[in-house]
Order: sequence, then C-alpha cells, then structure tokens
Amino acid sequence: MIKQFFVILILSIVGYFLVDAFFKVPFGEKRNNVGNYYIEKSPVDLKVSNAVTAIVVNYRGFDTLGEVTVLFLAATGLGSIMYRRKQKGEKEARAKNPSSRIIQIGSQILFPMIILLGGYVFIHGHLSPGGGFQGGAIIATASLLMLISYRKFKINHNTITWIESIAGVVFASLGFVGLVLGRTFLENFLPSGELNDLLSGGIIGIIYIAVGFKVASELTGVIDTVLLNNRPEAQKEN
Amino acid sequence: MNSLILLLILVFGGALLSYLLNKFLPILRDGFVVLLMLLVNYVFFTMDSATQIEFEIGGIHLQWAFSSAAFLFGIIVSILGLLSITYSTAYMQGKDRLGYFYMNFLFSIGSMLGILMSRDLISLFFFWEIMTWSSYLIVIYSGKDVDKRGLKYIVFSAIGAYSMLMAIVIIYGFTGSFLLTDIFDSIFAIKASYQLAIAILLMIGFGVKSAMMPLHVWASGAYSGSPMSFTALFSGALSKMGVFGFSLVLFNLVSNQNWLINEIIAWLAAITAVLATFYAVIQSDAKKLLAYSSIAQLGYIVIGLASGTYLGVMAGLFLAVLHAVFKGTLFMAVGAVEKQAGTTDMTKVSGLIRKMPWTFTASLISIIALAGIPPLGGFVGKWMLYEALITSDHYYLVIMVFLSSTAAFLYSYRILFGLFLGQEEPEFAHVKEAPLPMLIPMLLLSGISVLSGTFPGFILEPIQNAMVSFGFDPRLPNIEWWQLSVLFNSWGDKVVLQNVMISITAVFLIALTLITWKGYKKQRYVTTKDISSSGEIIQAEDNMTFQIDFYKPFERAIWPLLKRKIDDYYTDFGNGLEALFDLVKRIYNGNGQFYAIYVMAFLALLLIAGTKYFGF
Amino acid sequence: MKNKAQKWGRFLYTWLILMIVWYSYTVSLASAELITGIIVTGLIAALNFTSFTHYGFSLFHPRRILYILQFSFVFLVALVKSNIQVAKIVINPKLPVNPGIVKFKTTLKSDFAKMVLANTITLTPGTLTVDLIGDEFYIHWLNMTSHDEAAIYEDIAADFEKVLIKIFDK
Amino acid sequence: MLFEDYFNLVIMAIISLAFLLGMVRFFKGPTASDRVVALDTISTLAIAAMVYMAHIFGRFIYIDVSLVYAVLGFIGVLAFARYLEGGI
Amino acid sequence: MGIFLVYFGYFFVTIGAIFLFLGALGIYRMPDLYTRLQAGTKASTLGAMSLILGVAFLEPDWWIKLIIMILFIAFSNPLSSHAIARGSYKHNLKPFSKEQIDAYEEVEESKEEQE
Amino acid sequence: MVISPVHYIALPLMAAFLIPLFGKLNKDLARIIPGLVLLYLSYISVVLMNQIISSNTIIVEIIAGWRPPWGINLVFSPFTGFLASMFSMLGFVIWMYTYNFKPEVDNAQKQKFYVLFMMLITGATGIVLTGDIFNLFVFLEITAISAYSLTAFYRERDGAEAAFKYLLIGSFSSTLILLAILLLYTQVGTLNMAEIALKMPAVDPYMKGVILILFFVGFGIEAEMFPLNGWSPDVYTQAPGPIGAIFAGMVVKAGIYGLIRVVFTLFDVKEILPLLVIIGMITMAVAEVIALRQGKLKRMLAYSSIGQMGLVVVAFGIGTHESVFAAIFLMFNHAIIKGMLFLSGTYLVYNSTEKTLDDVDGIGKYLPFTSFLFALGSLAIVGMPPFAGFWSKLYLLMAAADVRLMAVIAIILVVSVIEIVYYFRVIHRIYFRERTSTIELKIPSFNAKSAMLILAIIIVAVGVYPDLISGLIERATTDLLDKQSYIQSVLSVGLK
Amino acid sequence: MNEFLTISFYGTAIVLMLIGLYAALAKKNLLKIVIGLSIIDSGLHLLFVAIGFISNGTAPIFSPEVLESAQQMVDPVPQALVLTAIVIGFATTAVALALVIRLYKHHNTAAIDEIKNLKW
Ligand code: NA
Ligand code: NA
Repeated sequence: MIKQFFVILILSIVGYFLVDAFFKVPFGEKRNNVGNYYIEKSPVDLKVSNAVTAIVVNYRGFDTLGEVTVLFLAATGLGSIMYRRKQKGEKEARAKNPSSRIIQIGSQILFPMIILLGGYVFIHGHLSPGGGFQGGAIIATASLLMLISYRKFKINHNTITWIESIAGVVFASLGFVGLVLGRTFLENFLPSGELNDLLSGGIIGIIYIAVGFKVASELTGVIDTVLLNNRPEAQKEN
Repeated sequence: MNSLILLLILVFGGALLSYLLNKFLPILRDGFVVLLMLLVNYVFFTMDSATQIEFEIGGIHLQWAFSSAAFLFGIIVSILGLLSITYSTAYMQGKDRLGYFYMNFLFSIGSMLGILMSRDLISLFFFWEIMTWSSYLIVIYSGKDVDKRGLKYIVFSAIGAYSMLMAIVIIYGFTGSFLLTDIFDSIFAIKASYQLAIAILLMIGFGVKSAMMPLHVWASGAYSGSPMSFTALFSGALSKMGVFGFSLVLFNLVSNQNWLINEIIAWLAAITAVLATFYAVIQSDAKKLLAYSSIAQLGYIVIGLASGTYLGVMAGLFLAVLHAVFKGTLFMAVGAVEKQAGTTDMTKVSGLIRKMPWTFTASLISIIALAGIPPLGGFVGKWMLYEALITSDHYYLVIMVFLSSTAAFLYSYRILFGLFLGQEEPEFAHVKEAPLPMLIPMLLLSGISVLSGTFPGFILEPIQNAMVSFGFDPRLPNIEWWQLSVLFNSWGDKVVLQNVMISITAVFLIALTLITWKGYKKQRYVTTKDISSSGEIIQAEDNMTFQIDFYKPFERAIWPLLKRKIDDYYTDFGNGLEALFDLVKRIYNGNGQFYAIYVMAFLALLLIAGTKYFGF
Repeated sequence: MKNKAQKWGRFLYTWLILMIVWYSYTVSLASAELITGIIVTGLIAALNFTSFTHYGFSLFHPRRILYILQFSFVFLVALVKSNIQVAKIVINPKLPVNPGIVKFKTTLKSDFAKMVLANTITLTPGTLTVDLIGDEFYIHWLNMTSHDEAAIYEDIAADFEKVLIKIFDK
Repeated sequence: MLFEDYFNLVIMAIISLAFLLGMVRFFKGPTASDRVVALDTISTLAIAAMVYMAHIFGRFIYIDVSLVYAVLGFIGVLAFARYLEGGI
Repeated sequence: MGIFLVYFGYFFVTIGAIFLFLGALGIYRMPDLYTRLQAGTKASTLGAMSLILGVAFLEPDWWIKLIIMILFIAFSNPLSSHAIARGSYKHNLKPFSKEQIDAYEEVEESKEEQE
Repeated sequence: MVISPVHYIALPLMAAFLIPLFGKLNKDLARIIPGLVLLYLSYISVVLMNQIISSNTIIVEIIAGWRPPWGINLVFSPFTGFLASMFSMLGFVIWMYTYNFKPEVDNAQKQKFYVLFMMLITGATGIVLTGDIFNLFVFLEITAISAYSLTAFYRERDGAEAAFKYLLIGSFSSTLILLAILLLYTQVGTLNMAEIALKMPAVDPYMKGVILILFFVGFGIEAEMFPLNGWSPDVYTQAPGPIGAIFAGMVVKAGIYGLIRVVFTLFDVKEILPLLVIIGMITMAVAEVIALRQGKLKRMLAYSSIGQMGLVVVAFGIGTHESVFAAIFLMFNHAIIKGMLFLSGTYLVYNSTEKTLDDVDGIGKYLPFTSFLFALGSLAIVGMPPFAGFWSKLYLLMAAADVRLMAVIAIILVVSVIEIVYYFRVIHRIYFRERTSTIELKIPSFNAKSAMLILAIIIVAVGVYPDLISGLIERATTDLLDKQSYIQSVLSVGLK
Repeated sequence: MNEFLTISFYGTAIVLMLIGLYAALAKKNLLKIVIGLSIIDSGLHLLFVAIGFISNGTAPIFSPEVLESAQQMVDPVPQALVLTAIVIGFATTAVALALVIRLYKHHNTAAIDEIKNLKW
C-alpha cells in the first residue's frame, strides 16, 4: 500500500513535468527543419512517394540497418534464452488439443492471401504506408495463423536461418556497394525511376524487400520459439 | 649510464633475475643475490654525490638525486640490505618459494633506494607503494595468521599511503609542482591551516611505516611474522623510511613557525615509546618482544627529530642509524635461534648460551646498545637526546623517555635470559651454532655497535651532512671521523663525557669478559625435574620455570594501562563500520521493481531540484 | 488419386485467384506491377495450391457460378433478417430466449463447403457455430424451437445446404 | 460546413460511441472471453472507421492500412480464442 | 448516375454506422458471453460491410479494394466469433444453466483426440 | 574500398547475419568469424587513429550520401576513435578468451553467443561513433538487447532474474532517452548532434532543463550511477565471465560516453557538473562499501566496477581539462584492469555455482598463473604503482586539488582504502588459506591465458610508462572539450 | 479546437505512459509489468506521432491524387523514428516475455517480489 502510494506520488510529479513540458510544445503548427527538407526532397531526389520510407530506408537508412539488427538480436536472444537441450527421445512440444476444423479450413484459404498481402506491403513500401517491417510482420502473422490452426504445423528453422541471413547480408552488402563504388555507405547507386512507379527509389525497394524477408523470417522464428517453449511438454525444466 | 638509474636497474632487474634463477638455476641464486647486493653497495658508495637525473613521465616532472640526508639513510639500506640478504642465504635454506622471497626482498631494497633518491613527491609515492606491496608480499610469505597480519599491514599502509597521497596532491594544488625544490620555495606561502593539514596527513603516511601510535598495530605482527632475515631489514631500514619522511615533513614541508606540529609529533612519539616498551616487556615471544621494542625505539628517534634542536635531531638520526644496526643484529640473532632451536618462545627455549655462543655475544652487545648502557652507541644517543630535550625545556618528554628507557632494561634482560641463560633443556640438546653466513652479518653489525660507542664520529659525520640539508649549520669540529670519539676528542663544549666514557668502557669490557667467562664455566647443569619441592609432587601443569610470567608483578602494575589494546578499538571501529555497510547493502534488496522505483524517484527528485538549478 | 492435369489445374486456379487478389491490392495495370504480381503470386501459388483448393477451375463452371449467385442471395437475405432480429434483441434485451447447444449432421462432403456452411450459420439469426466434428455441427441456438435433430437441421441448415451441395459436392 | 462534413461528423460520432461501448465491455469483462469479444468488435469498428476516414481524407492509400489492420485483428482474436481453449 | 451513387453511398454508410452501433450496444448490453457474441458479431459484420460498401459508392475509384475488404470481413468475422465461442466453451465458460440442452457437453467429456 | 569508420559497424553486422549460415557449414566458423572481424577492426583502429592524429583532423563519415544534418554521419575523432579502438582491441582479446571458454555448450547455442557477443561490442562502438542522437539510441538498444540475452545465457544460473531486472530498468532508460530525444527534436528540429549543439543556446531554459534531466537519468542508468544501478551487480554476477569483462570495458563506457556527449557537447551546461560530482561520489562510496561486504567474488567485482564508474563520473564532473583527462584515463584503465579481473576471476570460480569467496581459498597453488594475474589486477585497480591504475588515480587527485575539492580527494582516498581491504582479502584467500572446496578446478585454455596475459602486460607497461597512452588521451580530452571544432567539422562536411 | 487537440493527443499519450509506468512500478505480476512496459512504449509512440502532426495534416506520402499537397503533410521524421522505436519496443518485449517464461518455470511464480535470489 505504501509502495502504491509512493509510486503514485512519484508518477504525479513526473507526470506534472511531462505535461508541463509537452504542453509548451506547440501542437500541429509547423513542421520542423529536417522534416520539411525530406518532404521537399524525397520526391525529387529519390522519386520516392512515401517520405517516411525515404527517411527510413535512405536518409536514415543506417537506423534501419540497426533496427533490423535489433530484431535479429531479439530473435537470437530469444533463441538463446529459450534454448533447451532436447532430451533423448523427446518429442516436439505440441498444443494440448486440436484446433477447430472450421478454422483450419479457413486458414488454408486465407494463408496464401495474407502472405500475398505481406508481400504487397513490403514491395510497395516506398509507395504506400507499408514497408519491410509491416510486410514482414504480416507474413509472420500468417505463420501464426497456421501455428494456431495446426498442431503439427512445423516451422523449418533451417529455412528461416537461410532467409534471414541472406536478407541481412543483402542489406549490408547494398551498403557496401556504395562504398565500393567510391560513394558512401548505403548510398543509392541505382537510377531513381519515376515518382509513384513500382520501380522507383533506387535501392530503397530492394532494401525493403530484404527487410521484409528478414523481418518475416525472424518474427516467425520468434513466434515459433515462444509457442514451442510455452507448451506443456516443454514446461518440464531439464 | 647514470648511476641512479644503474642502481635501480641493478636492484629491480636483479629482483626479476633472482626469480628466474630460482626457477631455472636455483644453485646460483644465493651467490647471485649476495653478489648483486655487493655490487649495489659498490655503486652506491662510489656514486658522485652530485649525480642527478630529471625527466618527465606522463606529463609529470620528476627528479632523482641523493641528498645528503637521503644518503645517510641510503647507507643503512645498502649495508643492512647486503648483510640481511647474506644472512638470508643461510636462514632461508630449505624453504620453498625462494624466488618469490628474494624478488620481493630486492624489490623492497630497490624501492627504498628509490624513495631516498626521489626529489619529487610522485617518485616518492611511487616507490613508497612498491615498498609497501613488496614488503607486504614478504609479510604474508609464511607463518600462521597471515590473513590477519597481512591485512592489518596492508590496510594501515594503505591508510598511510593515501593520506600521503592526499597531502601530495594538496601540496601540488597549491604549488603546482611535485618537485621538492619547487615546493621548498613555495610551501611557506600556504596558509597555516593547510600546512597543518598537509603535515598531519604526511605524518599519518610516514607514521604508519615508522609505527607511531596509534598507527602501530600492524607492526608487531608484521615484524614477528616475516622471516627474520627480512625483519632485520624491515625494522632496521624499512621503518626508517618513515623517519626519513618525518625529517622531510619537519624540516622541509612545514614552516618553522608551526611548532604545534613538532609538539604533536614529539608527544605521539613519546607515548609510542612508553607504551610499546610496556608491551615489549610482557611479551613471551622474543620476536614479538623485539617488534615492540622496535616500535619504542622508533619513538625515541622521532622525539629527537621533532625536538627540532641541533642536538636533538642529531640524536634522532644517530639513534636511527644505530637502531638499524643493533635491531638488525637482534632480529638476526633471534632468527638464528628460531632456525636452530625451532622456536623463539622464551618460555620454551632457554640456556642456549653454550650452544650458540657467538649468537649470544652478538645479542649481548646489541642489547647493551639497545638498553643505552654505556659505553655503547645507545648510551651516546640517549645522552644526546636527554640533553637536547632538557636544553629545549621539554621536561615532560624527558620523563617519558626516561620511563621508557628504564622499562627497556626489563625486556633487554629478559631476552638475554630467556633465550640464552637459565637451564638447558634436553630437547634443545642438539642445537648448534648458526652457520657462518648468518653469524658474519651479526658479528659485523655488533662490531659497528661497539664502534659506534667509541667512535661515534664515523656516524655523526654523515649525520651532520644530512642535517645541513635540513637547514642546520654544521657545528661539529672540523676533524677526522676517528678523532671525533670518546677516546680522542671532546665533541663540542656541551657534552663532557670523554673521561666518564673512557673509564666506563674499560670497566665494561673487563666485566663483560669476566662475567661471560665465569658464568660459562661455573654454571651448574640441572634439569627441570631437579628442583626440591618441599615434599610436594610436582604436577606437569605446575609452572616451575620462572620464565613464564617473567614480569608478572610489573605486568600487574601496568595492566590497567594496557588492558584495552588500541587494536581492540580498531576492531570495534571496523565492526561498527561493517554493520553500517551491511545496512547500506540493503538498498539492493533484490526486487527489480524497487530499482525501477529508485529510477523514477530519482527522476522526480531531479525534476524538482531542476527548478532551482535551471531557473525554471 | 489426383492426376497431373488436376494438379496443374489447381495450381493455375490458385495462381489466377491470387493474381486477382494482387490486382485488387495494387489496383494498377502497370507492367512492372503485373510482372511482379505474376512472379509473387506464382511463387505463393506453387507453395500453397494443394491446400488452397480441391476443385480447381471446375468452380468456374457456369452452373456453379449461378448457384454461387443464388447462395449469395440466400445468404444476404439471411444476414439482413438476422440483423433485424439482433437489432430487436439489442434494443429490448428482455425478449424471451431459450438458449442451448444443439447438434445436427451435415450431408456436405467437402471441407470448404462445411466451412462456408458454418460461417453462414454463424451469420444467420440466433445461431452460432461452436464446433464441427466430422460431419456433426454443434450450434449455439439463442432461441431453441425444437429438440429434434431433423427439425433442427431443417431450421438451421437445410436452406443453405441445398445450395451449397450443388456448388461444391456435385 | 457542407452537408457532407456534417454527415461525416455524425457517422464518426456514431462509430466513436460504439467504440466507447466496446471499450466499456473490454474493461468490464468480466471474463477473459468477454474482453476478447469486445476486442473483436472493436477491431471491426476500427476497420470501418479507418475506411471511412480514408474517404474523409480522400486518400486511397489509407485503405491499405485498414486492410492490414483487418488481417492482424482477425489473427489476434483467433490467437486469443485459441489461448482460451488452452491450445497454444 | 453520379448523384445516385452518392445517395447510395450515404444510405449504406448510414445503415452501416447504425448496425455498427447496434453491434457495440449488443456487446455492451447483452447478459452473457454467447448472447453478446450472437449480437455483436452479426450486427458489426453487417455494419462494417455496409459502411464499406457505402464508401465504395462514394469513392468509385476504390471499389476493387473495398470489395476485397468486404469479402474479407464476411469471411473472417464469423470465423473469429466461432473461435471465441469454442475457446470460451473449452475454457469452461458454459453458456447456460444445467437444465438447458447442451449437445456439445458429451464431446467435451469424451475429449477424443482428433485432427 | 577505403578503410572508413563505417567498417566498425557494417562489418560486424554482416558477419553477425552470416554466422548462423556459416555455422551450418562448419561448426568452428561461427566462433572464428568474430575473431577475424575484431582483429580487422583492431587493425583499422590503428590505421585510422594514426591518420587522424598525424593529420590533426577528424573523420566525419557520411552515410547514404546525405550530408549532415540530413543524413546520419559517423564521427571518428581522437575521443570517439580512442574509445572505438579500445573496444575493438579489448573485444579481440576477450574473443581470444572466449574461444575455448565453455566447450560443453552446444554449437547452436554457441553461435547465438557469438552473434550476441559481437553485437554487444558493435552496439557500444556505434554509440561512440555515431553523430546522430537517434542513431545513438538505436545502438544503445542493440547493446541493451544483446546484453539482456547474454545475461540470461546460462540456464543453470539466475541469469533470467538478472536479465529481467536489467531489462526493466533498461526499458526505463530507453524510454527516458527517447522522450528526451523527442522533446529535443521539437525544440531544435534536428537529430544531428552537431546541429543540436549549435542550436542549443537558443532553446528555452526550462525545456533545456527537462531534456537534460531526462538524458541524465537515461544515460545514468547505463553508466551505473547510483541510485540507477540496481541492475548492474546482478548482471555482472550472472552473465558469462567474459561478458562481465565486456560490460565493464565497453557497455558502461558507452553509457558514460552518451552522458558525457550530452552534457559536454550537446548542452554544455556547467550547472549540471556539480551534480555529476555528487552523484559520482555517492555511487562510488555506496558501491565500494557494499563491495567490502560481499561474500561472492563476481558480485564483489561488480560493485567494485560500479565504484570505479562513480570515480569516472566524478572526474568528468570536475570538468576541467585535467580532470577530463583523468576521466578518460580512468575509463581506459578500468576497461583493461577490470576486464582482466573478470577474466581471471571467472576461472577462479569456474565450476562453482555460488561463486563465493570461499571457493578461491588456497587456489593460488592450483591455478598459479590465473591467481597471479588476479592479484596483479587487484594491485592495479586499487592504484598501486607501478601499475596503470596508479596514474589515473593520481591525475584525478591532481585535478581535484587544482580546484580545491579537498573533500572529494578525501572521499576518494578513503574509498581507496576500502578497496584495498576487500581486494587484499581475496588475495589472502587465494594464497594463504587452505583449499577446502572440492569443486573441480578448470585450467584456463591457452587462449584464455594469452588473453589475460596481454591485458596484464598492458597494465604493467602503462603503469611503468604512462606516456604510452597519455598522448592519445590528451588528444582525446582536447577533442572532447572542444565543442566548436566538433560542430564545425561535422557541419562543414559536404558531399551532396 | 487546437487546445482540445493538444490535450487529447499529448494528454492521452502522457496518461498512457503514466498508466504503463504505474503497472511497471506497482504491479507484482511479471507479465503485468511487461504489459506496463508495452503501454509506456505505446504512449511514447503516440507522443512521437503527435509531435509531428500539423493541423489538417495528411500522411507524407505522395500519390497521384495528392501530388501537390506537400504543405499539408505531417512531419515524416517522427513517423520514421516511431517505426524504429516500435520495432525496438517489440524486440524488447519479446525478450522480456522469454525471460518471464523462464522465470516462471524456474520459480513457479510470476510475482516479482518472490524472485529475489540475487540481492545485496
Ligand atoms: Na627460556
Ligand atoms: Na574498484
């Protein structure tokens, strides 16, 4: 009880200052310096319609490389935290009971369409609100759907490793190509195309596809790892 | 090559080499270390007194040279170093990890030379710390209770070292330099209160090494626990580094007006002398006894220095040199007993005079020197001290010194009696005289003791040089060292000892010869059982050797004074601190959520405080 | 059982359907979009056609398309009716209700048909598919009118099944 | 304001109100299932609202957002439901 | 023609909004989980479909994508209702008191494994 | 391809992506790759440092072709370069140590270890190299997430508990930093640190204060400041030994770097400096006092490490050229010395589950080499000459004396005594007790021994001849304190 | 109107953050703490978006129908940043959940004040 009171006291102080500070920030009035620059320049320099994508993948592409790494690390870290040596003759941990037949049938129909949606989202990352992360997340969700529907649905971690490694390497290599060509790391070296065209934005599209694959495989791996380890058979501590 | 660098390379390089030699060619080790020290002595004594070197390291300007004061202490270090390492070759025979031992031994010697040649406070501290850990490594080399004893030593050394460091950086903060020459010039500009602080901090630093009360508690354990061959150096030379430091403080680093500092030091030293003597008296282990005696003796030395008068300082330095000589001998002698008889417990060992006559002789001479009995050097030193104190109106100090000197007779006698006289126990029948490498250093040092009484001039001359560097005018008559002796000259118009000394010396020598000779011949050999007990059957637990509880009445008399050892205060203080620290530990209560609350509470606090800080 | 031609048919059918979906996602006939679409949908179809469909192009038979239209009409009517009823219930929740879970056996054979039936039932007045085990549907019925399995079937599913069976099972 | 603006406002108001009701149920529960039901409804409402806002802003690309949201919401509810039956 | 499209649009949007609201009201007002499901799913599904259809009339250029959305909703909403119902039942949330008929109970009790 | 600072980040990332793949081809490849990468980075460290020192310039590397402030840039200056080089080289040494560290760990798990290991180093390097405040945040998170995962690496320990605490506090840290970045962006409209610094004087003081406090607490968590450091003793204790060395040597350093960069370059607000001194003192005092009362070796080292970081904070807080010099020197020393203590300490309690001090009793006889190095490290960390730790402590004290901070000097020295007590207590146990524990000892592999030896040699070499490193540190100090030249070098770079 | 928007956007975001903070600081259950952390993140992300908003703004995406409306586009930078922040938040949450699972298995409880093997 004292703790709760104390926490509330602290939070009211912190809250007071946060409100005080943020309410001094004018709301909805003007864009900032760099924001303006990006909006003006990204359709001209990069021919990318989505300024956010232009920032994420090009102007601040380095952040995104880091972001991809964070996700990769989360997957790796999760794997290492959850890692458990399999006992001899131990079977794959499975859900207790089967899923509804109706859901199973429905998933079969929806699965390819959701995958396609994911693909669409990351392929059109520079044209629409989508992007590699969003598309990848959608694809991972499709895997989640299958994992929910089928107890025996197995994620092939080998494939996942291949995909995420290659996608990551593609991203980093695209960066190095810039260096090799005597420019800067991650600099766009492809023609920019026309605004609102699928083939615009130079390397942005390629990077986002790589990101999409990477995110999809990583999130899938994460989901599968968590589910596998959370099942009753896996509960027994070694 | 600059002989200062050569000296350091010799000792430190030799230290590493001795380690390697012990590993790969142990047979050459002993010869190597002795030769090395001979070489060191050669380089040291043939060194041009103007030799110096200046350089910069890590942006700090450093300067090395031997001042004449440093040279005086350097003599102690190099000679005692040579002798004690020679002694070691026999004493340490058969012990393991000798590479470790000699390496640290030589590190100690090297670091002492380094301290002495330092003309800047950083080098001084640098070598001071090397001295600390190298000697520490020997303190914990063997024996029981190393945990406690080593820890005590290192903790006190650390306290001392860091007080010193604090003083050093404060000095630097005011003067902008670490060079002693720069500091001497500008030190007087510092406010008196800061001067006092600096002096106190430095006193703590040097006081630890010279075992000044109440910083002495490490000393008895460390002295008695180390191998005796090292203790000889430890007590004889290493502790003198503290004295050397005191002289720096007293004569170079505080202005003369600050009489308070002198008084404080003198009184602390006096208390040290008295209490340590009392402790010495009640010890039953010869090593412990000598350890406390060392502490007491260092007290005299410091009193002399702190008196600040010409004669007093001279007395202090004289006693310092002499103490190195006779205490070195005594530790070596006790070491010899330990080596041959296996123990230094005076309640067990007895009657070794026939088994180890040379050791006994060396001990006897040293004891005489120690106790200040004429005609040996101790007497000369003490006499000078009394006179210095009286002429500077320090009557209470005189009483203290006198009290302590008197009590010193008690333990002096006890050690002689305890180890060498009395009944011969059958279990020590096999005991033989110590081997030559041990005897020679002892006898050489005894020789110096004897000489120091009759020819104090050979010591007083370098002392006078040293004092010149402290800012005293030379007062000794300008004559050869051998002329400056009780036999051939008066030394100044104030002290009229000559005739007395001559006669006393003559009587003493005759008596000594006679007593020893007769006593040796006429001794009746009895066993412990051979005691008439008026019809009662003696039980095993009955204490029939009066070596136990030797000074029981005396102990009873001084007990109230000693009942609660300073040690205990430290222990209580430490325990209190630890309990407090355990409370602090509770901050990390293991609940991660609390840690998160700390974070937010801290944030809230900062935000509130920020209103003041940033004017919002 | 299935021969090669059937397999190809199912694959092409899947591809076509996905291509239509792709087009509706992109709403663009630009060549770059179409080519990308063909590649992507082709890949996905290749990986998924076995589970996506069992019928292939046979679903495009004109007769079936007619039945699909008919079903859509039946379904929409049911949906509207259902919603009016829901509106009544919601506005006046005190309407007498007599809930229960009932079961009936379907005559439908194909999985897809069963699923469509289940969804339809869920969307029609007062009924909610709880489970499908084998051929047996378990239905949560808000206002049970009968306890007899045949009557239940008649009430809940018969209308839809008639059409569905024509679409999928013939 | 034009009629269209009023109309939009009214429609959005109705949807918001519905949203609110869904939220109430979500917070009230009382069982986990009730919350999931509320979530399901809320997500349907959100899809509709998103589509309608796309119309208000006149931006076709926003439809993509609602489509993605529909997919994610659906699978999310399925996951919750599956969790309820102890199947995950 | 154009103006008719707009009227259609407003009509369907209005219907949709009303049913969406009714669905939410059902979720809010109905007494137990299954009745809430019954009320909520149907009304909000119809509402969403209708509203989107209305938007398709209002923005004729968008209709293809909007139809896909309608189809998706029609397909997915009943599935999720069903899933919730099944999940809740297995979560031991029985829809009614014992007197009522529960044909599903026996299945639950036999707990046969199947896939 | 020209050698450039981006290699520090891009190469390890690429390698990390490849490790799982190569791991399938050959099980040893996964652990060799990080070593090669770190070796290469050590090499380019030498090249780049040489380049900037000899030409007296700063390398500002543009990413993606957009000059600051539009794009992200890396700044390789004497200060950042020094830290980056230190991280790479220390990283390589620690990699050597890990090479045969726990042979019993599965290959799959080993791969993950090396990925996280390399990313931990890369994240820390990225933090110091980047010139963009949000990018710094991203690297901070890379570091943090690898750190969480590595903390929980061993199943048989309480790593998960420690990691959860770390994650909880770490999330607070990232939230606060993100909030600060957000508010900052509303005030200056840019994320480039040079431009932020340029525009900072115009910012409303209230906002400035709030943002600074948010940054202060956010980075303070990573920098192990009291009372924000609850997580750190647990983490040091539970993480695999070499990772402890990385925490002490790099992760915390990166946190301090963030704090210092914000305080000195971005804000340049002198008013916060006394706070740094006070917090640093408290951190140091509390940590050392607790270290004294530890019964577990690694936990003792952990608190000791916190205490040292407190000292670094104090040194930065004094704020003069001399004290900053001392601070950077301290950072360097702490990295190598504490690194070596963790590395050697780990072998002293290798198979022990509780890792108590009792486990090291009498171990000196059985693991002479490791014990000796541990003792040497202890002497060095407490500031005994002739080891590296002496100089940094001395410089700090000198700097404090220059500005008459006598109380600071006193507290530092009192704490040093405490430090001596507990380090020597361990040395005593190692050498002068009888071994009672029956736990099987682990003899360090040749790699591990070489790694420790390299650090020991550096400790002694710098101790005997501090000029080896002090020139570089002097340049780093000048660089850190010269805000104007930082701003100018970054903003004057133009490619597009 | 603008004030209303300010309050509703900033206010909601900050309130969301505070709710999350409360959960993270006061709830005992590990899972609730993690959820609290996610809520903090959500509030923060909302703040990001609110910061970049301009009145009557539209997404910073050029499409055939809005080629000329650059003036009306909201600041894309916070949106780009929030994308990164979301991914990072997700990653953290994933790791946190993994830790919670392991802690739960190990301690058989999810109460944070009972998981205190490491202390002092
Ligand atoms: Na005796
Ligand atoms: Na420390």
